[in-house]
Amino acid sequence: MRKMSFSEAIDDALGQGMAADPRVLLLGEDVQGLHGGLFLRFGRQRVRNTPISEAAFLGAAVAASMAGLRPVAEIMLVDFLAVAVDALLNHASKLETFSGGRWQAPLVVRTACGGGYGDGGQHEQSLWGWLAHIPGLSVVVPSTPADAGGLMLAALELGSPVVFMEHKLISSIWLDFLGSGGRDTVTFDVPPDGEHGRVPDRWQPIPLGQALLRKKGSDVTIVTLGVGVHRALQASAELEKQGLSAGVLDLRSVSPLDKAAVCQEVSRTGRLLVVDEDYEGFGLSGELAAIVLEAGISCKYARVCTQTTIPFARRLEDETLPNVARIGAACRKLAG
Amino acid sequence: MRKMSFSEAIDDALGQGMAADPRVLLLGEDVQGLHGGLFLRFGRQRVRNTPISEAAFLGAAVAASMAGLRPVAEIMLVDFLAVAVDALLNHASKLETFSGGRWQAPLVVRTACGGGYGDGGQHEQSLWGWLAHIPGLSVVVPSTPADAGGLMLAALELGSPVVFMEHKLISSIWLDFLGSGGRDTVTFDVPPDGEHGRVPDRWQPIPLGQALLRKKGSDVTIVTLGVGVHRALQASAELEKQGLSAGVLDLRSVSPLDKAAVCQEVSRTGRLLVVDEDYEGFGLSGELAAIVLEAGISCKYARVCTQTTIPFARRLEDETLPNVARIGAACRKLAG
Amino acid sequence: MAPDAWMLYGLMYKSRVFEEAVRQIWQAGRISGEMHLGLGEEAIAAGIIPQLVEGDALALDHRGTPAMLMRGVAPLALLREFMGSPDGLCAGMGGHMHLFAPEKLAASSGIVGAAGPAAAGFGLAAQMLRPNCVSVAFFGDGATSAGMLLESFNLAVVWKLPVLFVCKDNDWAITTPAETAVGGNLLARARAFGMRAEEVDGRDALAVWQAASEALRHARAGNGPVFLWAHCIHLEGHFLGDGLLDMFRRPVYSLRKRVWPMVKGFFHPQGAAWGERLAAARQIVGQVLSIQNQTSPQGDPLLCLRPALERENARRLADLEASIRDEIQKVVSQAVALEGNMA
Amino acid sequence: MAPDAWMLYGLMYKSRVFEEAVRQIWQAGRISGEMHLGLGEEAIAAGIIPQLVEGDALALDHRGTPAMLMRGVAPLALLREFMGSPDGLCAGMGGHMHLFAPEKLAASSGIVGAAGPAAAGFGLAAQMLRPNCVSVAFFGDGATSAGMLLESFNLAVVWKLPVLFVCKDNDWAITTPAETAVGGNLLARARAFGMRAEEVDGRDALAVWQAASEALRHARAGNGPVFLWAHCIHLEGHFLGDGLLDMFRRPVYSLRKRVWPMVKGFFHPQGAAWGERLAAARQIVGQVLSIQNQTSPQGDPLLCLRPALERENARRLADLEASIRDEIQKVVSQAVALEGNMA
Ligand SMILES: Cc1ncc(C[n+]2csc(CCOP(=O)(O)OP(=O)(O)O)c2C)c(N)n1
Ligand SMILES: Cc1ncc(C[n+]2csc(CCOP(=O)(O)OP(=O)(O)O)c2C)c(N)n1
Ligand SMILES: [Mg+2]
Ligand SMILES: [Mg+2]
Repeated sequence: MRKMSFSEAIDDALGQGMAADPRVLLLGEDVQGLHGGLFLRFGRQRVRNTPISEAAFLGAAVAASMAGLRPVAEIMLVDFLAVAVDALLNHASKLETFSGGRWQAPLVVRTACGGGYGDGGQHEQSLWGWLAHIPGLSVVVPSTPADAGGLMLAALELGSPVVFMEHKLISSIWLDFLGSGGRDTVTFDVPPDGEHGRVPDRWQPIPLGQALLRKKGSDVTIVTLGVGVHRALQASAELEKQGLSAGVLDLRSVSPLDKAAVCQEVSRTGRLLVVDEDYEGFGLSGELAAIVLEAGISCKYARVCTQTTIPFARRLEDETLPNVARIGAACRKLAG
Repeated sequence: MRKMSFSEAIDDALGQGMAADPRVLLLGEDVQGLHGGLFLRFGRQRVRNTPISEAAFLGAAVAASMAGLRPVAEIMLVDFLAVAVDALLNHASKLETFSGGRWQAPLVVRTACGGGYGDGGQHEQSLWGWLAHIPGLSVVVPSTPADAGGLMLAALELGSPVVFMEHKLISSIWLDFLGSGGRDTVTFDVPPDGEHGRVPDRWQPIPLGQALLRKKGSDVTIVTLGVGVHRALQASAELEKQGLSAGVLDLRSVSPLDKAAVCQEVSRTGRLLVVDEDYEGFGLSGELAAIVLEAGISCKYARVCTQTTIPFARRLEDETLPNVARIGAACRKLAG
Repeated sequence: MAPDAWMLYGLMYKSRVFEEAVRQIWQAGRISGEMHLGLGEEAIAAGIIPQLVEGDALALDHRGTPAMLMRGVAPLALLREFMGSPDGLCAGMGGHMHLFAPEKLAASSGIVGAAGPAAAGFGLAAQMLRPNCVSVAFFGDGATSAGMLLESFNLAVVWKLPVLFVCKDNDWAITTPAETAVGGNLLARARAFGMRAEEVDGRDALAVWQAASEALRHARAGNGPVFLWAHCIHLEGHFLGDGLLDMFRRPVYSLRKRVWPMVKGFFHPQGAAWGERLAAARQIVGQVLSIQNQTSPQGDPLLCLRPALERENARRLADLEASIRDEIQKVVSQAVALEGNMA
Repeated sequence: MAPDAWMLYGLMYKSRVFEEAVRQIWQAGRISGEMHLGLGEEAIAAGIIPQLVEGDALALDHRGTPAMLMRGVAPLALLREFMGSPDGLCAGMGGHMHLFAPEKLAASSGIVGAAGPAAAGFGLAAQMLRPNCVSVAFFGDGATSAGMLLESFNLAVVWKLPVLFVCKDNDWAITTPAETAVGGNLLARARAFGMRAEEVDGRDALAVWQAASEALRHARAGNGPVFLWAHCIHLEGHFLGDGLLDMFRRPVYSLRKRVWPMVKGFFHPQGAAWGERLAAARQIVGQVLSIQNQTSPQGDPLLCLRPALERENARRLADLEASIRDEIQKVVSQAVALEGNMA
C-alpha cells in the first residue's frame, strides 16, 4: 500500500496503463505542463499539447480510437466540453449502434469538474448528469485516490467511450492551479480523505457501475458521489450524535448506474436523500427517484443539489453547492 | 377561428410577433427558403440565411439579444445544437446571474426535433430534458397548432432565453423536407390533431409552464408532451374500451415545469406513467419521479421513453420511440 | 503512376448507375427519410480513392455512397443498409448518412464539418501506428464554415498529420449559394493555416488524380496535410426531392406547396417596405434560375471523360457500361428479393 | 483625430496601478480563484477604447479588466466584484472573468473564443439598430484556434458586420507557445476570410491608435469587419501564480511542487526511450527560459510611451502618475473598508 494524492493517483494509474499499452496516449491543452511527470516519462508523441480546439481534438480522439489508438483526451474543465460535445453526443456514443455493433470508440475523456474554490459559474460546473443522459456514454466520478486510479484503469480498458471526471476540490493539481495559485493565504473546505489516501501498489481496474457503501445507516440512505461523498459522511457523523443514522452510498459512476445497490439500501431505510453537485433538474437526482419508484420501493425522498448558476462570491457559492448543513437539515427533515 | 397546420401556425405567430416588434428577426441556415412566407414578407434584413456556423450565429444571437434585438435563431435540427450549445450553457442561460440580474438575453432558439420518419439517430433526437437541465433556460415543446403559435408568441415576449422545439412528425414543412421529400410513396404515423387544427384569429401568448389536461382519467395519469400527447391519447382511447381510464397531461413546456398540475393529477390517480421521446436516463422522466416523491405523493410509476440511440430502420425505430402499444402495455401493468 | 482512364470511368459509371437505382428505390418509398446522392461529384472520389492503400482511412460526409462504393464496399450491403435491413452494411442501424466500414477505416457522419476532426484523428492514428498511411476527408463548401473543420485544418498543420482535406465545392449548401456564405477564398484560407493547397476541376477525374497523387505523396512523406479544392455540381440538387429543382420538375406541385406561402407572405398587409419584399422575391427567383446550372450536362463528370474513351474504343466502352449496368441490376433484384423474403 | 499621448498614458497607467493593486489583494487571499490580469496589454486597449462612442460594444475575454476600466467602469465596482461583494459590478455573481456593464454594452466571457460570436452579435445589433456603431472583440492568440472565433470571422464578412476583431497576441496560451499551436500566419488567415487585416506593435499605444482609427472608420462606414493583429507580452504570465514564472520567482517551491514529479517521471523504469525523454525535458527547460521574455521591460507598453512624455514634461508626468496612484489607493482603501463593514 502506498499513499498518494487524488491527482497523483490518476496520473499514476494512467502511467501504468500507458506503460502496459503503447496505444494509450494523452492529449489536450497544456497536458505537457499539467501532467509533467507523464510528459517526461512518455515524451512528445504520447503526451501531446493541443491548440485550443476542443471540437477538433476531441473529434480527432474519437476517430483515433476507432483506428486503433486508445486516446485519453483531456478537456481542461467540463464546462468547456460545451464547445465539443458533438463529438460525444453525435459520434462516440452512437458509433456502436450506427455501425450495427461492428465498430467501437475506446476513448477516455478526462476532465476536471466541480466547484468550491471561487472560480465562477463558467468554470465550476459538474454536468455529470447532463452527460449521462446520452446513451452509449459512461460517466465516472471518483471520490478517493484509490477509486480514481482503479476507475481510470477500468476506463482505459473498457472499449467504449468514458468521461472520467476529476473533482477540482480534491485534486491538488487543479486546486493549486485554479484555486490557490500557489498562495497560502486562501483555504478551501477540502475533504482530506478525498484529497489524499491509501492506494494499491499496483492498480487493478475497478469495474464501472459498482457503487460502494461508504457507511451503513438505518434511518436514511444518502446517495451521492464525488465531493458529495465526503460532505455526506461529515453530515452523517454529525447526525449520529443526534441519534440519526444516515448511510452513505458512493455511486462512483453515474453511468452505468448501480441500480441494485441503490434499491437495496433505500428499501432498507425507506428514505432516500440524493446529494448531487450537478444541477438539480432533469439529472441524476431525478433518475434516482425514478429508479426507486420503478422498483416499486415506497420511500421518502429529498435532494440537495445545485439549483442555479453557481455564484462567484465564495459565501454564496458555499450556500449554492451541497454543503454539510443543507445535507444535515434535509436528513433530519426526511427522518422527522 | 382559423384552421392551420402546426408549421404554419408557428410561422404565423412569428409573423405576428415580427410585425408587432421591429426588433424581432429570424436567422439560421436556409431560413429564407424554409420560411419563404416570412422572407418575402419581411425581407433580407429580418430573415437572414447564415453560413453553417451554428456556434457563431447562435453566440451572435445571444449577444444581439443583449444589445436590443429579439433574435429567433433557428438551429435546423436540435441534434446540431451539439456544436453550439456553449452559447446556451455558458452564455445565454448564465447572463442574468453573472450580471447580478442587470442583463438579460431575450432570445428564442427555434429547432426541429423528434423522430418517426426514418432519418437515423443523428437527426431525430429530442434532447428537451438535456436542455432543461441547464438552469436559466426555458424549453417549450408544443403538441398542437394552437399551442405552438401561442407558445411562440409567449417565447418572443418572455425576455429570457427559450428553446422552442418543433416536432418534425407533426410539422408538415419539416416532414415534407426530411421525411417524404415530396414522395407520395411513403407514409408516416402522423397524429392528425398535432399536424393540423383550429387556431385563434389573432395569437395570444400562452404562458410557459402551464400544463394542459388533454383528457381526464381516474386510473392512471400519463404525463407527456409533443407527439407523445397524441400517442398517449390514442392509447388511452384503446384502454378505455378495456375499462381502464388513463388521463393525459400535456406539459407543453419542460422548463418551467408545471409541478402543481403533475402532482394534482398523480395524487388523484395514484399512478404516473411518463411518456417521453427524449432519452430515458437522467432527464424529464426522472425529474417527474422526483417531483411526485418530493411532494410526498406515493404512487406507482413507470415510463415509456427512448432508451438507446434511435435506429435507422423504420420498424426498429417505431419500436424504440414511445408508441401506442408500449404505452398501453405500461398502463395496464401499472393498473394491474 | 499514371491514372487508368478506363478504370476511373468504370468506378464513376458504377457509382452513377448504382445511385440512379437508389433514386428509384427511394422514389418507390422503399428507403425512408432523406437521401443525399453523390451524383455529379463522382470524379472527385474516383480521382482519389483508387490511390489509397490498405491502412488509409476515409472520413465522409452525408454523401458517402460513391466513396464507400469505390473503396470496395459491396453495393448490395449499401443498398440493404439504405433499405434498413438487418443484412445491410450496418445492420440497418445507420442509414445512408451513417455508413461505417471498419475493416476499411471508412466512416461517415451526417453532422456537417465532422469529417474534419475525424480525418485528423485517423491521420493521428496513421502517424503513430501505420507509417506512410494517410486519411482523406470529403466535405462540401458549406462545411468550410463549420468551426470544427477549420480547427482541424490548424490541428493537422501543427501536428503535421497525413491528411488530405478534399472540399467538394458544388457552390451550394442546400438553398444557400456559396458566394453568400463563404467569405474570401478557400485556397487562401487553407494556405493561411500553413497548409499546402491546390485547386482542381472536380469534374475531371484525370485532373483530380494528378492533383491527388502529388498531394498524397506529400502527406505520405510526412510533410503534413494538403487541401484540395475541387469544383463540381450536384446533379440531383441537395437531396432527392430537392425543392429548388422541383420548381422545374414539378411546377404545379411546387406552386401549391412552396410558391403559394411565399405569395401570401409577399402580399401580407403588415411587413417590410415593397422594395425589401421585391428584393427578397428577386433573390428567390434568381436562385431558382441559377439552379439550372446544377443539372447542366456540362458539369457532368462522366460526360467529361466519356467522349475520349468512346473515341479510343467505342466497343469496349459499350461493353464496360453494359456489364456494370448488369451488375447493378443484379444487386437491385437481389436487394428487392431479400426484402420480399423478409416480409 | 490625433491621439493624445498623455491621455493614452493616463489610461494605461491607471490600469497598471489598478491591476497591481488587484494583484496584492489577490495575493492577500481576498480574491478567490484565478486572476488573469492585463499587465502588458494595456496599450492595445488604450489605443482603441478611447475611440469608441456611445452605442459601440465590447466583447472581452478572460482579461477584461483594462478594457472595462478604460471604457469607464468604476474601479471600485470592479474591485468589489473581484472580492465577491454584493456591491460589486455584478453583485459578486460574476467575478473577474464575467464582467458585464450593460449600459456600456460591454460583456466578457471565460470561454476562449466566445468574444468572436459575441462581437458578431453586437455588430449585428449595431448594423440594425445603431448606424455607424461598431463592436470590438478582444481575444488572444490561443483563441484563434477556437472554431467559434473562426466561424465569426466568416459570419462577420458575409454579413458585412461592423466588427473590429483584435488579437492580443502574447505568444502564449497558458504554457503553450503560439508557434506550436497556431498554424500559418494570422494576418493571412484573416485576409483569407475576406477581411481587411493589419498588424501592429501592440506595445505602442500610438501605433495601435492609428491602426484602430483607420479600422474603425472602415467598419463604421459599413465596409465590413477588420482584423487587428497586435503583438504584446503578458508581464505576469498566464495568471497570478503562473507556474512558469514561479520557476524563477519561487525556485524552491517550484522544485518541490513541479520539478520533482517531472524528475520522477523522467527516471521511471518504464516509459519512452531516453531520447524521447530528453527531448521532452529540453522542451520544458526551453519554455522556462523563454518565459523570461515575458517579463522583460522592453515589452512593457508603459515604458514604450513614458520616456517621450518625460522628455516633454517630467513634472506633468509625475503629477499625473501621482494623482492616479492616489485615486487607486483611495479605491483600494474604500474597497477594504467596505469589506470590513460587511464582515
Ligand atoms: C452541424 C450541421 N448543421 C446543419 C446541418 C444540415 N445540413 C445538412 S447538409 C447541409 C449543407 C451542406 O452543404 P455542403 O457542405 O456544401 O455539402 P453539399 O450538401 O453541398 O454536398 C446542411 C446545412 C447538419 N447536417 N449539420
Ligand atoms: C473553450 C475553452 N478552452 C480552454 C479554456 C482554458 N483557458 C483559459 S485561458 C486559456 C489560454 C488562452 O490563450 P490566449 O487566447 O492566447 O489568451 P491569453 O491568456 O494568452 O491572453 C485557456 C486554454 C477556456 N477558458 N475555454
Ligand atoms: Mg455544397
Ligand atoms: Mg495568448
